Amino acid sequence: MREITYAEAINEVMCQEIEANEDVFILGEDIGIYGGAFGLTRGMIEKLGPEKVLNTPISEQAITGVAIGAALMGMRPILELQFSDFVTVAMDQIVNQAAKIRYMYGGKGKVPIVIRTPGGSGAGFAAQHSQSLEAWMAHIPGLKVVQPSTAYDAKGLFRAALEDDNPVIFYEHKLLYGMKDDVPEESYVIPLGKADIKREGKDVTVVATSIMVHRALQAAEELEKEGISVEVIDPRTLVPLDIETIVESVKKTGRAVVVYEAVQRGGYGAEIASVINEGEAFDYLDAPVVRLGGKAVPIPYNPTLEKKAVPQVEDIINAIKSTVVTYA
Amino acid sequence: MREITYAEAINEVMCQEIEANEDVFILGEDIGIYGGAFGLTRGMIEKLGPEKVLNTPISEQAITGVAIGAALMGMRPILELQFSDFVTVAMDQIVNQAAKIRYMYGGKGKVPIVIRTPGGSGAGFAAQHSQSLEAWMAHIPGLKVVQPSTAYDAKGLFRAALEDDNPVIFYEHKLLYGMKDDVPEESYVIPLGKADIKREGKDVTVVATSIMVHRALQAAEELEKEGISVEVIDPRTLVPLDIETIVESVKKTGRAVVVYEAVQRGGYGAEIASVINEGEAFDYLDAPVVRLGGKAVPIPYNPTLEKKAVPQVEDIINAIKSTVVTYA
Amino acid sequence: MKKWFDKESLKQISLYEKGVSHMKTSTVGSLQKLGKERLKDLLYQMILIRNFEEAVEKQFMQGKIHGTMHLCIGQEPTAVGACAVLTNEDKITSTHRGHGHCIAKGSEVKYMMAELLGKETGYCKGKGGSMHIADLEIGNIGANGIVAGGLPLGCGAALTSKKKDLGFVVVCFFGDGATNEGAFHESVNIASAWKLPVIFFCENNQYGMSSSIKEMTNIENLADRASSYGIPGVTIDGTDVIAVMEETQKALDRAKNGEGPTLIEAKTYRWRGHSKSDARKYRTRDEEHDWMTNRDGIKLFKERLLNEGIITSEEIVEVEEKVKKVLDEAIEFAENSPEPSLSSLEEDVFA
Amino acid sequence: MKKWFDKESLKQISLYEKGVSHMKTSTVGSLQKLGKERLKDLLYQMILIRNFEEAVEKQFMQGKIHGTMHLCIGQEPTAVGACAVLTNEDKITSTHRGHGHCIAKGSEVKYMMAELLGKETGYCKGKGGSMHIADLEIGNIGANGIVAGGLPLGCGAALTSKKKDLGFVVVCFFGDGATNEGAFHESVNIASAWKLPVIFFCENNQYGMSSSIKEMTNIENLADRASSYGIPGVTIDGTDVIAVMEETQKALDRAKNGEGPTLIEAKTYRWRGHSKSDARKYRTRDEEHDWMTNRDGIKLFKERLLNEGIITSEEIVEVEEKVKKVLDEAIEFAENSPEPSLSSLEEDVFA
Ligand SMILES: Cc1ncc(C[n+]2csc(CCOP(=O)(O)OP(=O)(O)O)c2C)c(N)n1
Ligand SMILES: Cc1ncc(C[n+]2csc(CCOP(=O)(O)OP(=O)(O)O)c2C)c(N)n1
Ligand SMILES: [Mg+2]
Ligand SMILES: [Mg+2]
Repeated sequence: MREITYAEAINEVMCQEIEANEDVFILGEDIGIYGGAFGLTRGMIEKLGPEKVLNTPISEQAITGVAIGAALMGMRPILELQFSDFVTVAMDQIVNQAAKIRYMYGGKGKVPIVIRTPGGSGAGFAAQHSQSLEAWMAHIPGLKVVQPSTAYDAKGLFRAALEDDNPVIFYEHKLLYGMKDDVPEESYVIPLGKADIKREGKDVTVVATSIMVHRALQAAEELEKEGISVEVIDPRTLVPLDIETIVESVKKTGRAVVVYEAVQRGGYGAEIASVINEGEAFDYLDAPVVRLGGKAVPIPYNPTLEKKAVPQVEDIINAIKSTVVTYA
Repeated sequence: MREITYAEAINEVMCQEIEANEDVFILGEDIGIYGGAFGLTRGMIEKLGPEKVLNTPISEQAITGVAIGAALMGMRPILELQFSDFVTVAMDQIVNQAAKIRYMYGGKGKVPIVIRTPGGSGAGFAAQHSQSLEAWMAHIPGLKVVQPSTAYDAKGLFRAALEDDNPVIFYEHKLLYGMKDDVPEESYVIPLGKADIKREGKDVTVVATSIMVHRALQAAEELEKEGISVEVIDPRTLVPLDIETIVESVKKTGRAVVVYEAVQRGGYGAEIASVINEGEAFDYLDAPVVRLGGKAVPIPYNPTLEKKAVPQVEDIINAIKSTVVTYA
Repeated sequence: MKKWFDKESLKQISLYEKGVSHMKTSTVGSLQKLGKERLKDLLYQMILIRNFEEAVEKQFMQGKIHGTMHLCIGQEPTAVGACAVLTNEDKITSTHRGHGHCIAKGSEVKYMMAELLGKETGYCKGKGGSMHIADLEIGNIGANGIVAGGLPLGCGAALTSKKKDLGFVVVCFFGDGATNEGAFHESVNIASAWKLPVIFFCENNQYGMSSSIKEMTNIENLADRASSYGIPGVTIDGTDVIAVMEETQKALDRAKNGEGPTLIEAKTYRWRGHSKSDARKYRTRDEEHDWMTNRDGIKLFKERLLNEGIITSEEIVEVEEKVKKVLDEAIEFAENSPEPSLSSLEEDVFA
Repeated sequence: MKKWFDKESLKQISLYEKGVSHMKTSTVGSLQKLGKERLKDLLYQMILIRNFEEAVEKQFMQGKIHGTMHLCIGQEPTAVGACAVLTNEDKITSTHRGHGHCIAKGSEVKYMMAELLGKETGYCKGKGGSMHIADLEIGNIGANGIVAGGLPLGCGAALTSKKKDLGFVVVCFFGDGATNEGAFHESVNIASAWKLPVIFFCENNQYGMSSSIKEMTNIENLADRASSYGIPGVTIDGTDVIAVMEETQKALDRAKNGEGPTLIEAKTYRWRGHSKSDARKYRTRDEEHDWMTNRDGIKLFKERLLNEGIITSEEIVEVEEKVKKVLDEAIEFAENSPEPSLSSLEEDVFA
């Protein structure tokens, strides 16, 4: 199969969906001839025209509201927010409007929008451009939250997000944009709410999201050499969360490590860990569930410090070992 | 001792601090002659004058930034945000500016502000005026988060918040405003990061926040009749969190229930539950830690539904019983 | 440097100045053109709004309404005049003070009252309440509890109209206080840059909760903000329902012609407090009395209709009786309606 | 209704129109008044900024700078002219494109370069990088990665000056694109309502990233937005450092007199792309060439100094050599500085 990057996969599915459905269009800052801050919309305005690819002023409240209002009138807009840190200037429209409209209106209206936005650190953009704030969104009833870790998943999940009749926050990761993967040319759907077992194993379950999936896989490979068999699960969507797949795995392995880039304190990993602890898996647990998230610091600029702020392969190896070895 | 309400206690400590320190002032919408949406600043402009009590335009981004900028220049502003749901229009200033400035600047400057804002449901204000979004703030490095449950605590914690050299989000609760308590007239400090054991018990530890402290206490009283002894811990501050007091209690009781009004999914209760599960307490746990938070719905208007959306005394009783009885 | 806070902020200042010179009022002879039925309907709607609000107030006092409410008594001509030129296809976005907009746009008071009582038959099945009443079928995109929160949404609706050539126009209502929100600025700018078919309709009732707009901003007429966006702005007498119609019509024509948005500012007054408990210390009883006696849009309209011989006192009584009947029925309907089922709590979070 | 999107958005349109009629340029004879030393210093600062940026670009190309950077080459006269009238007590807030502001306000290039290389000796101990350089001691409240994010902070600083009678003024720098953010609107309004000692200084370099301001807003001169707030607005030639000084001085006097804020718009141009990778497809090479050859603020200033006989070519060479020396030292300092310690990662989260 053809290999393309995560960025290309998203570009491709956007083009396919806009061409297939006249209600779909994309809006955002610098998504026209510039091709988006990370090149995700490259070539789109040339191919699809300025009616389908709307370059907007730097007005995040307005453009988010425009997407929501258009959705209420039957459109299916895609909104690109240049950096996920900028949700901070659009939270009212996302949280108080998009997420709640249908419920507040007693089941009237629907808001099918996909907000695509890159999160994560590692690219040297420092504290205001490197956050992982998905936990905020996952806490809000009425929003769905997707976090693809591969080009293949990104393409399929994006279509599911776009076909969903609800607001979906689609978290991309800056460091994943260039990562290649086998991706079919034709359009396909990966349903929201289905976790993916990225690697099977029997000693310990690692639940990892976004870029951490890849670091967990590397850690698993290293540990295999030491005879530790690691299962790596990628939930892919935080809301809805595929609790079943996670719990089944933990029942099998008896151990769980939850790895995420966001600040550990109050991150969504706490939710995942809680769900594991609360359910049937509790009786199968041979060790406490371990969480490994980011340090409680703003992301620093210096590249060495920046790396130290969030889990790296070595940290994941240590976390896995701490549960496997200590509670052998 | 003198009994005053939670609202009066906060009003009193604000007046005392503004009078004691010329760098302290308060700003916010309708805090002048109107006395604030919930009457918290009643009488203040008459007593302290318009230089100390600044009535602002309806411009949450600007007024939050004004507080931060003034703090950077050496003032110690108190900002009243009329409803905590309106943080959605001020998140950039709170999260990208106030929380990060000192770190981004390499330890230069400080931002001693207290953002006072009421959260919670139960007053009939519906979906956009009833949220409990403290988990968002507690996830952000650089912010401290306080959630007093009594008039006594509110007064002492407020002074600690104001004396702290960092941004503190001070969550009040609409239903607590009218609740009375013994409160000393003179000013006093309750340090941030010290949990309070609101009731001692030996069978199960309930960690509850804000209004849930009172519901947990009522539940404890009911359960005492049935011979179940409940310890109720109020963390009082979410950041910093007094892990030690919680863990010690769970080591004693072997069971924990975490009760919070915010939506259960992704709420700060998940963090507290995780911390219990991860630490020394794990080996003492006789049952999985139980979380009891709000349903994953926007807060509805109808009063019966509104109550059903968040934990009530009965729900807490059931949650406690589920852990005590099932795992007897 | 000059001294800080030279304004005597504590003093109760009367901010109502008689006669803003260039404020637009209705043109002479405009009544005849409209025809009697239409005029009677305007009157009916204004009275219906006022009496509805009075009924809501009463229900609230009796403890039957939960939470809060924001009454628009005194502001009837803006809602009615603006909506009078719209069709069912046109849309509005409304505010926390939205009952008048709903009624003027064509919603039925019985479902509104049911909503306020939290009943299953209400516009939002009892889940929204006063601040979230929406009626998408007749083009009411919704009240909004967030000040200026509806403007971005209105722009999105207008974009749809433009993109799909649907021909409808969106009227975004908001208050004077809302014009100091960032969302106002961003919305008007984008609507102008994209020439969206929107009318930004500011009901300047002089106060945002307790704050006089004259202290919160440094310009006399909020319509002047239009010049920041290269669009027309007009200040009108919001107690003159015909003036409101006329200026809204012009803005509507402009929008339909693809010329983009207009900012209309209507000077008006809310007679009651901001919400349930408001001692109104920030304004004088004299100021209120002046507006209520000399600038009551309903009274002025009745007098004009009578003076110009368009309608008789008997006919006015008829209109009032019709209103009373409709409201009595609405209250009865609302009171007799069932509560929402408990199972509805978790319904409709997702479509 | 007219057709949607009548603009040919895809075509590369040159948006630079020669000679905006009422744009302010410096007054005749203004040079003499300033005196030679001051003039030489202005030149020195502009050249220092340009050469600093060129050095940064080179370091970036060599892979020594992490992340991104936004260069202000072409915009030197705005930073230098505006800061030239300020004292150390006055403050500025800056933007993502902030190196020029820092240097003009008096920061040392060696600590700036160290910061860009992520070193412990940098202004932010290597933790902030290009977008967060702050230097509170000389009144730089900080660069800001959030478009328009610094304006509210600037108002807060100005409030402090006013409340405590400290006499300092705050200059908030921001771009043309930032004027479409809600934070801009709210900040200018509150500064006006409270008569805060602020100067809102818009560097209109024609583009916000890739978007021409002419397509993003419907007015010709952004300074016209001042009328929304009842404050003066002035559009100046941002390539004329003396004009920038003169107008900033007027705004400064106004602010110090307690008369409140001024909105200054300086028309300028960024010569480079928005940030590290920008093919600049949204503008023509012709347009760039025109600005770079005909409207280079440094070149124009040199010519004027020479023409008016204030300075000799030799003296210009001296200035250039001084710049070179300072920069060489700065680079050496930065390169030889230590990395921050790993333990610093968790320091300074809280005070
Ligand atoms: C973002 C936001 N800030 C503050 C409030 C609280 N609030 C509700 S209505 C109101 C006053 C609004 O004034 P105006 O826009 O003039 O409308 P009016 O009430 O006069 O109709 C305020 C401050 C809110 N609902 N949303
Ligand atoms: C709130 C926010 N939105 C978007 C961005 C991304 N961004 C960074 S700079 C920029 C363009 C800013 O344009 P302008 O204000 O004209 O400044 P210039 O770059 O021209 O100096 C954009 C869109 C951001 N940093 N913050
Ligand atoms: Mg008002
Ligand atoms: Mg620009």
